[in-house]
Formats: sequence, C-alpha cells, structure tokens
Amino acid sequence: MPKAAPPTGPPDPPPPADKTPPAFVASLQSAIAGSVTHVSYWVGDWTIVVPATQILNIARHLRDAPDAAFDLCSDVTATDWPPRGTGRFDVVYSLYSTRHRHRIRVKTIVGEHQPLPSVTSVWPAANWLEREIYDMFGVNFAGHPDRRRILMPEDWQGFPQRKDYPLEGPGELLMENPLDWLKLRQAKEEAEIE
Amino acid sequence: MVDTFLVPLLKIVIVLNATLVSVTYMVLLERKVIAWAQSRLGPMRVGPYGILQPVADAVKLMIKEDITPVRADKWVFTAAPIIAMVPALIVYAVIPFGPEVSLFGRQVTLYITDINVGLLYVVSVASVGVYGIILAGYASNSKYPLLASLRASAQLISYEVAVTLTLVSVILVAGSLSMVSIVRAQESAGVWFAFVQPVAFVIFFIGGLAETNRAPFDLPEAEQELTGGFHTEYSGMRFALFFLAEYANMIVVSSVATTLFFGGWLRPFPNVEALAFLDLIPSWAWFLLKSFVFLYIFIWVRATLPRYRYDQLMRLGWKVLIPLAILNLVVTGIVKVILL
Amino acid sequence: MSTPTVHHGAMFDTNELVINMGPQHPSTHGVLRVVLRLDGEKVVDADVVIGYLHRGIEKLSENRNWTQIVLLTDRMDYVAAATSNVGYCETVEKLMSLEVPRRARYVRTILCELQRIASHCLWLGTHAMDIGAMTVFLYAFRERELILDLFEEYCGARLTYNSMRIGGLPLEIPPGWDQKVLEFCKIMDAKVDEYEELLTHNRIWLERTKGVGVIDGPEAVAIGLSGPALRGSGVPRDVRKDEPYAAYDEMEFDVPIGTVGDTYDRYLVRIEEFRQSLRIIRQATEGLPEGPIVGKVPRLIKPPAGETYHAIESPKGELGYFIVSDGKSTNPYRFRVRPPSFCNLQALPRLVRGHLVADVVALIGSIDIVLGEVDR
Amino acid sequence: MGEAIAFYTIAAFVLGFAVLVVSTKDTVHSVLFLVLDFLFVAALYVLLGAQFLAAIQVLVYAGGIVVLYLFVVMLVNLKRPPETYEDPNRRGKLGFALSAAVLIELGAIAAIGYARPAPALAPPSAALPVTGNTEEVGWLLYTSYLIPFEIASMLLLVAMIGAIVLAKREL
Repeated sequence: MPKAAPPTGPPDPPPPADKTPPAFVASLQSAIAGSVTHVSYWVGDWTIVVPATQILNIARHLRDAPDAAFDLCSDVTATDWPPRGTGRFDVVYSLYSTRHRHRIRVKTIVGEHQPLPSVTSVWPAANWLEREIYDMFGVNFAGHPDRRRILMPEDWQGFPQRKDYPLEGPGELLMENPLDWLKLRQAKEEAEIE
Repeated sequence: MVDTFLVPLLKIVIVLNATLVSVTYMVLLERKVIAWAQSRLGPMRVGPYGILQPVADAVKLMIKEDITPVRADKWVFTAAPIIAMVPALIVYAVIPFGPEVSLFGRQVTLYITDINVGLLYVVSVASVGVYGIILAGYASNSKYPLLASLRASAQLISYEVAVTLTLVSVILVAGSLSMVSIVRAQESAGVWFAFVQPVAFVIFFIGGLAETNRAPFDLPEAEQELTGGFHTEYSGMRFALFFLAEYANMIVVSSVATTLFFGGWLRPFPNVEALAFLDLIPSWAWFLLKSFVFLYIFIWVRATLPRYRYDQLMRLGWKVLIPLAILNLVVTGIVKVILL
Repeated sequence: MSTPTVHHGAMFDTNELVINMGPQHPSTHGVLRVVLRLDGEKVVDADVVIGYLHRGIEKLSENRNWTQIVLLTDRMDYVAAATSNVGYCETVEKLMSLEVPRRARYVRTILCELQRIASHCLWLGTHAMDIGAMTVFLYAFRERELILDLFEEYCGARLTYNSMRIGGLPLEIPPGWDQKVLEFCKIMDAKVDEYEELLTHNRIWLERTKGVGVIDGPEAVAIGLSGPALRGSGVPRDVRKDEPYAAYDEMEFDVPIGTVGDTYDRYLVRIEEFRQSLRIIRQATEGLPEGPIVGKVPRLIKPPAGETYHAIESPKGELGYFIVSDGKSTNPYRFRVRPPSFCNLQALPRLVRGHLVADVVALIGSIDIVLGEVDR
Repeated sequence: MGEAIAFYTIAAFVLGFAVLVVSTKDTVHSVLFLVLDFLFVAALYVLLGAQFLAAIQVLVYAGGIVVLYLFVVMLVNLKRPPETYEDPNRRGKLGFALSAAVLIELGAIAAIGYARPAPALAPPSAALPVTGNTEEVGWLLYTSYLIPFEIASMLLLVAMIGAIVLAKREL
C-alpha cells in the first residue's frame, strides 16, 4: 500500500443550498456570540464546530434552551489528527434530545496539553466517556470530578488511541517502568552494533 | 451387658452410618430433583442414572488438596467444620424412628434413647451448630465469609426463637418433652398435631428452612452475593463436612417435623380400624416416608423460590413469625385451660 | 482503594468495610470489579473498576479493512453479536450512501429481534439467578438454545455470527428457515408466560425488586442510561421508533415503559419486549419480500472522506458507531463504538448507594451489562 | 464410685477451661473455651439428674448468649494496641483488693460450714427421675419462687428496652 500523506482532518462539508441548519443553531449563535464557527452537513448528520473555551456555556445552552433541549449526551469521543500540530484532537459530542427527537454533533478542537472544560456538570453521562478519552488520547479535561484511567491499567504509559502510538504496543517492560525499557533497548542496539 | 452396651452401640453405629449414607444420597437426590424441575437430566455419568455419583463426589473431595489460608486462625479453622458436623449428628440420638419391635427374639426400641427432655435436647444441640458457621467465617480471615457468618448468626438466633416458641405450643398439646411421648400423644389423640397446630407447623417449617440455611433463606451461603458464604475459603474434606452438616440438618428438621406434627412412625389415621392394612408397612418405613416428603419439599422450594434479602428475612422473623408464634402459644394455652 | 474511614457514630466506633466484588465473582457477569464501601451490609459508596477485558477493538479496527471489522464487532456484545454486526454495517452504508435491498433489511430486522430475545433470555436467566431463582435460569437458556439453533442454521455459528455484509446479507436464508422462525415464535409466546408465572407475581421477587435502585426519568437521561434501563424509568426512548433503521419503519410495535424506574419496572419492560420482539419477528417473517439480498456494493469498499454517527437499538440500549473515513485508505481512520453497557454501567454507583449488598447483584443484573462490550 | 470419677473429671475440665478462658490471649479462643466450659457444666447437671437444667444451660448460654458475645468480639477490633497509657499500679491495687475480698468470703463460708454442718438432704423420691424434673422446676418457679422469677423477668424486660433505646437513638 503506498504511504499517503496523513490526513489533516475530516472534510466537514458545508450544507448544500437546499438544506437549512436547524433553528437551534441560529439561536445558539445569537445567545453566545462566536459560539458556532462552522456548520456542516454530511450523510444526514448536522455538525457544529465550536471553540473549546466556550464549550461549557454552549453545553449548558444546548441542554437548557427549549428549542434545543439536548438532555441526552449519547456519546463523547475524540479523533486524533497529528499533522494539525497544536490542535490535534477533535472532541466530538453526540447529543440527542428525548423531547424533540433530534440529534446534533458538536465538535471542538483542542491541543495536546490545552485544557478542555469537562461537561460532566452538564451531563453526568459524560463522566466515563471523558475518562475514556483521557485514557485513550490524553485530552486534558479540566474540572473533571474523577479523572483516572478507565480501561487501561492505572500505571499505563502513553495513550493508546493516538495515531503515533506504536501498533505493536509498548512491550511488557514499558508498561512497568519506561526508563528500564529505554535502557534495555539501548543496550540491545549497542550489542547489535558490536 | 448386651442390653446396656451392645444394643445401644449397635444402634448408634447403624444410625450414624445410615445418616451419613443418606446424607450423601440427599445430595444426589437434590441434584436429580432440581434437574427434573429444570428439564434437565442431572448426574448421569457415574453408574446407571448417576447412582454412584455420591461415591465419586466423596472420592473427589477426599483426595482434593485441603487448603488453609495463610492468615487464617488455624485451630479454629480446623475446628469449625467439626463443630458444624457433630451437633447435626448427635441429634439423631433422640429421634424415634419407630416404637418397640421384636427383633431376633429381643425387644428392641427403634431409637437410641428416649430422654425426658428430648425435644429440648434437640433444640439445644441444634443451637450449638451455629458455632461452626460463625467460626468458619471468622477463622477464614476473609471478608465475604465474615459477612456470611454475621448474617448466619443473626439469622439462626432470630429464627431459633420462633421455632422454639412453636415447639412450646406442641409441648403444651402433648404434655411432654419426650419425643416418644409426643408420638404416643398423637396416637391417643388420634390425630396428627399438624392438624391441631397448623400455625405452629407452618412457622416450624419456615423456621426450619431458615435454620438449615436453605432457599429462600440461604443468605449465609448465597453464592451470587457472597461467593459461597462462610465456606468460601474451605476446600476438600473440610468443605465436605459443611456440606454434609447442612444436609444432615435438613434430615433432622424433617425428622423432627415428622415426629412432632405428622405422627412419627404412626400410619395415617392410627385409630381408624378400617385402615389397619396400612400396618403391613413397618413403622420405620412410615417414618422414613414422611421424612422423605419433607426433604422433597425442601428441594422443591429451592428450585422454585428466589432468595430473600437480609433485612426482609429479619423482618419476616421478628415481625411476622415470632408474634404469630407467641399468639399461637397464648391461644393454645387458653384453649388448653378451658378444655381441662 | 482508600483506607476504611472510622465514623464516630452515636455510640460506637464503627469501621467501614471495604469489599472487592469481582473481578472474580459469580454475579458480576464477567470481569467487573465493584469496590464497595459497606456500613454493615449497607452500601455507602461504590467504585466501578473496568478494563479487565479490554482488547483494544477500536484500535484494532483502525488497522483492519472495512469488511474485516464486521468480525470484530461480534466480539463486543458477544451475547448479541448480530445486533453489533447490523449496527456497524448500517453505519458504513450510511457513510457510503448505499441502498440496502428491502429483503436484506427485513432479514436484518428478524435477526436483530431474535438476537434481542436471546440476549433478554440470558439477562432474565442470570438476573433471576442472582436473586436466587435458579430454575428460571435454565428455562431461559433452554429457549435461548432454540434461537442459537436458528442462527446456526442461518450462518453456521452459534455465538459470534459474522452475519452481515456491508450493503446487505452474506447469505440467503435457508429454505424453510422462515417457517422455523414462526414456529419458534409460537413456542416462545408460551414460554414468556411461563417466566412471568415464576416471577412476576412471586412475593419474594416483588420484595427483592420493587423499590430497589429507583431512578426517575430525567435523572436516568442525564446519567446516560439507554435501552430498557431508561424505558424502565418511563422515558419512551427507543432508537427503533425514534430513528428507524433496518425495516423498523415498516413494523408495528409498542415501546413498553415503566412508571417508577425500579428494578421491577426494568424487569417488566424487558419481559414486555420479549412479546414486542415476537410481534416484530412475525410481521417481518410473514411479510418478507422477495428480491436481492445485496445492494450495489463496490468491490473495494472505500467510503468517501467524512464522518458519521449512527445508532441502533441493541438489547442493552443505544449502540452507536462513530466512524471517520479519510477516503484514501481501506481502513477507517477512526472507529468508535458507543457501547450501551458502558454507559449504563456508569449509573451503577448511583443506583446501589444506600442499598444492601444483596441489591448490588440485583442491580448489576438489572442494568444488563456484557463486559465484552464495556471493555471492548 | 463411677459417678465420683465422672464428677471429678468433669469438674476438672470445668475448672481447666475456666482458667483457659481468662488466660488465653486471643479473645475468640477465650469465648470458645467459655462455650466448652458451659457444655461441661451442662454435663455436670446431667450427672446430678437435672437434664432439664442441662438442656436449658446449653440452649440459653452456649447456644444463645455466647453467640452474641462472639458477635461482639468479632465485630470489635480487639487487636488494636492500647492507645493510652494506664497506671499499672491502680489495676494491681484493685485486683489485690478484689481477690482479698473473695478470699475472705471463701474463708468465712468454710468456717461457718465447719461450725454448722448442713442438714441432711431429703432422700430423693423414687418417682422423680422417671417423670423427669421439668414439672418440678415448673412447680417451684411458679410457687415458692414466683416473686423472684417475676422480678427477674421484669429486669430482663427493662434491660431489653434499655438496649433498644440505646442502640436506636433515632426511634
């Protein structure tokens, strides 16, 4: 397989001319200025891109505004786009409203060490989902009540779902003590040179 | 010499062996009956229809490694199964399996002994059996067994009160504490005490289920909650002793229920001459048959009912059974005084 | 875990007992570990520790091609593998805007509902067993066996079916299979009544389940419950109705909901779902259209660049797939599963607080988790 | 003769276990020895022909009360080291005073016993052991000892209510 250049992000195409975004997107935009930086429509899903710093306010608005009423946070996940550098992660919130029965995908872009406010206070359901993102990607959730690893062992080194994580895994030793592992690898390489 | 030592000794040997064999076969019976209740076959591999399964089980349990946890209290850990087993066995001393019969030209009583406080003896010995469970839980030095043994002690003490109160109302009716006299009283009354004391019987049976840690009151050994309960840390023969003690206790409760409420060795309607042909079946066979029915009900209940929760169990014991038993006792006393 | 704290209660110093339920415990349905802090038998707090069965299915899938992933989805909810298959295939079809033939959609509906019954059978059996009713366990497994036989006849496997292809079905249904399905429906109707006879009005069952783990509708939504656990709290949320997939838009069925939101309501909801599933199976089997089973699928599956989220109603709740394609390689760029068991399990500490140890097992059973899906 | 041997053997066991009860370090073992002690006391009762008393002894003491002791001992963590320093002399003094009091009492009893030999016991009637002594105990309790019996039961009732009030403050 030819090695193509790594992608830099989803295309997020803007909606076609005959599709108008749902009304709550406009009301969100008017309630919190600058909250929606991009609206996209693809295979039937609406996506809005929002700034990471505003996420808590936006989440609260989306939950409480009567025209949005997104009371169910059905999924929070992330995608890693390493070539983007400073903002390598897409954190994606899939929201659903049990009252209006509509969906929206809220996307925000964060960097590796940039804190992202946790939405656990808005949707308690996000608690474990954010823990999993922290566990798998190392996204730095600020204000999370219980930020521990969830699926990987507590002393695991590295974040397995990142694209630059070695596919063969870190090996047994790295898991226990990364420094020993580095020394061992160095010794092995030196032995091969001789 | 023969009458004072040899005959009782022989009887003890027979009763002990019969008990132990029937206990092992109880296990098979339970597995079979439950299997039939659940549209399965049950053990089928060892011998025809799995009839030798208890032998295989016994061999397996005996050759299994006997593990003592490192931080266990070794003496108590070893003593606990013995303490559980011994009371379950020595109760049989006063169980009357039948009246006096003549055997090889000698008058032999079909019970080991008949002491005048027989019923009290049964209750008091059974009350010591709880130590086995409590100490097993304590000595294992493990959390689940400890929880289980706490449950067990609370449960056994609570239900002992209700059971003993029902026994007192039976004693009131029979006018004696001796097991044999109680059967004789039913013979002369011409009616099983289950019909004279239905409430007492029901409470006794429920209490009996709880005292033997059987479903739906099997909280101290609830596998799904406490991973096996007080015997979690036990293996091999020591575990087997607990297992056997539970079944031996079941047989005790069945025997006592038969004796107190269902006329012991008496045939049905002991005073109706028309049914005299029933005497063709020997008295001990009647006794065993009646006990077997109880054992079957024990198993049946286990296959049918879910388990009670701890607080509900306590509520049932203290708020329903004990007041009911006291009321029954009072009513029995009043009726007895009025009738006399 | 934290060391036991000492309370200075009314009169005595009482220690809290910290107890590890699992990862090897008969009622945690796999390798779930619940660290309970007990005051006597009362649960003060619970911490759920998961990840013992983590196999990195999401990471694995990002390095397999689109067709190979179907087989990995089997390994998530291994008691309802066909549902996971359908969910994945539909997500990819959505991403590629593929048209699935009507016959394939009908068979998918039948398989999903059979799978729902099988999964609920397993749930009912283990849930009842946890509460001590051992006979129901075997009865439920007896009927589950019939469903497994049907699946075996369809695709040859009994647990991990690999029963879907992107764009349709891998196999035409065997001749006479639909008749067998209808026969099964007839048997199952009677069996559901049998389960109900054993449990629904059983006093002990009522005492053990009523008022245990009560959670009201808004809170259940907030904490992320879905599926029967959410419907037990009276929220009529069912992906089959709200966002129809497969052939559910052509089916007629009701969404049962509870009133109180306790363990008993969740039990009743699932029991009623047995009946509704049978109703759907009957409709789908009797109205099974003729036609092709696979749509126009390109030889090399390579969806255009883009991302999508698609949810279906698995027996446990909302099973969602979030898949990102970069449009260049033959494997997904990002493969994410929204596992219903994982999200439902999150509510466990909230549910068990203040209840007794015996209720913990009842509640683990009541939210119906499969650790293969929780940990992936 | 045989009875005497049995009596002294059992008495020796009773005393031996009594010593073990107070000398064992492990509290649970100590409680266990107490149970054994009670069982041997019950055996002593049987030897004296008081089967009813023996059965009640086992039922109430061994089977009931000591289980509660064990309950408490298991729940209360007694392996904790002592936290506060205690005056060793004070305990010594108290122990000395108590044992002296007991010694004097024993001496006084012995002296009076010598001075006034006990009246010969009425020979046990032949009918008694056959019917059992349950009736006897019952008659005595409800005739000669009615008032002490009732007072004892009142006392127990008061203790029970007190315990409930203490344990369940929020009632």
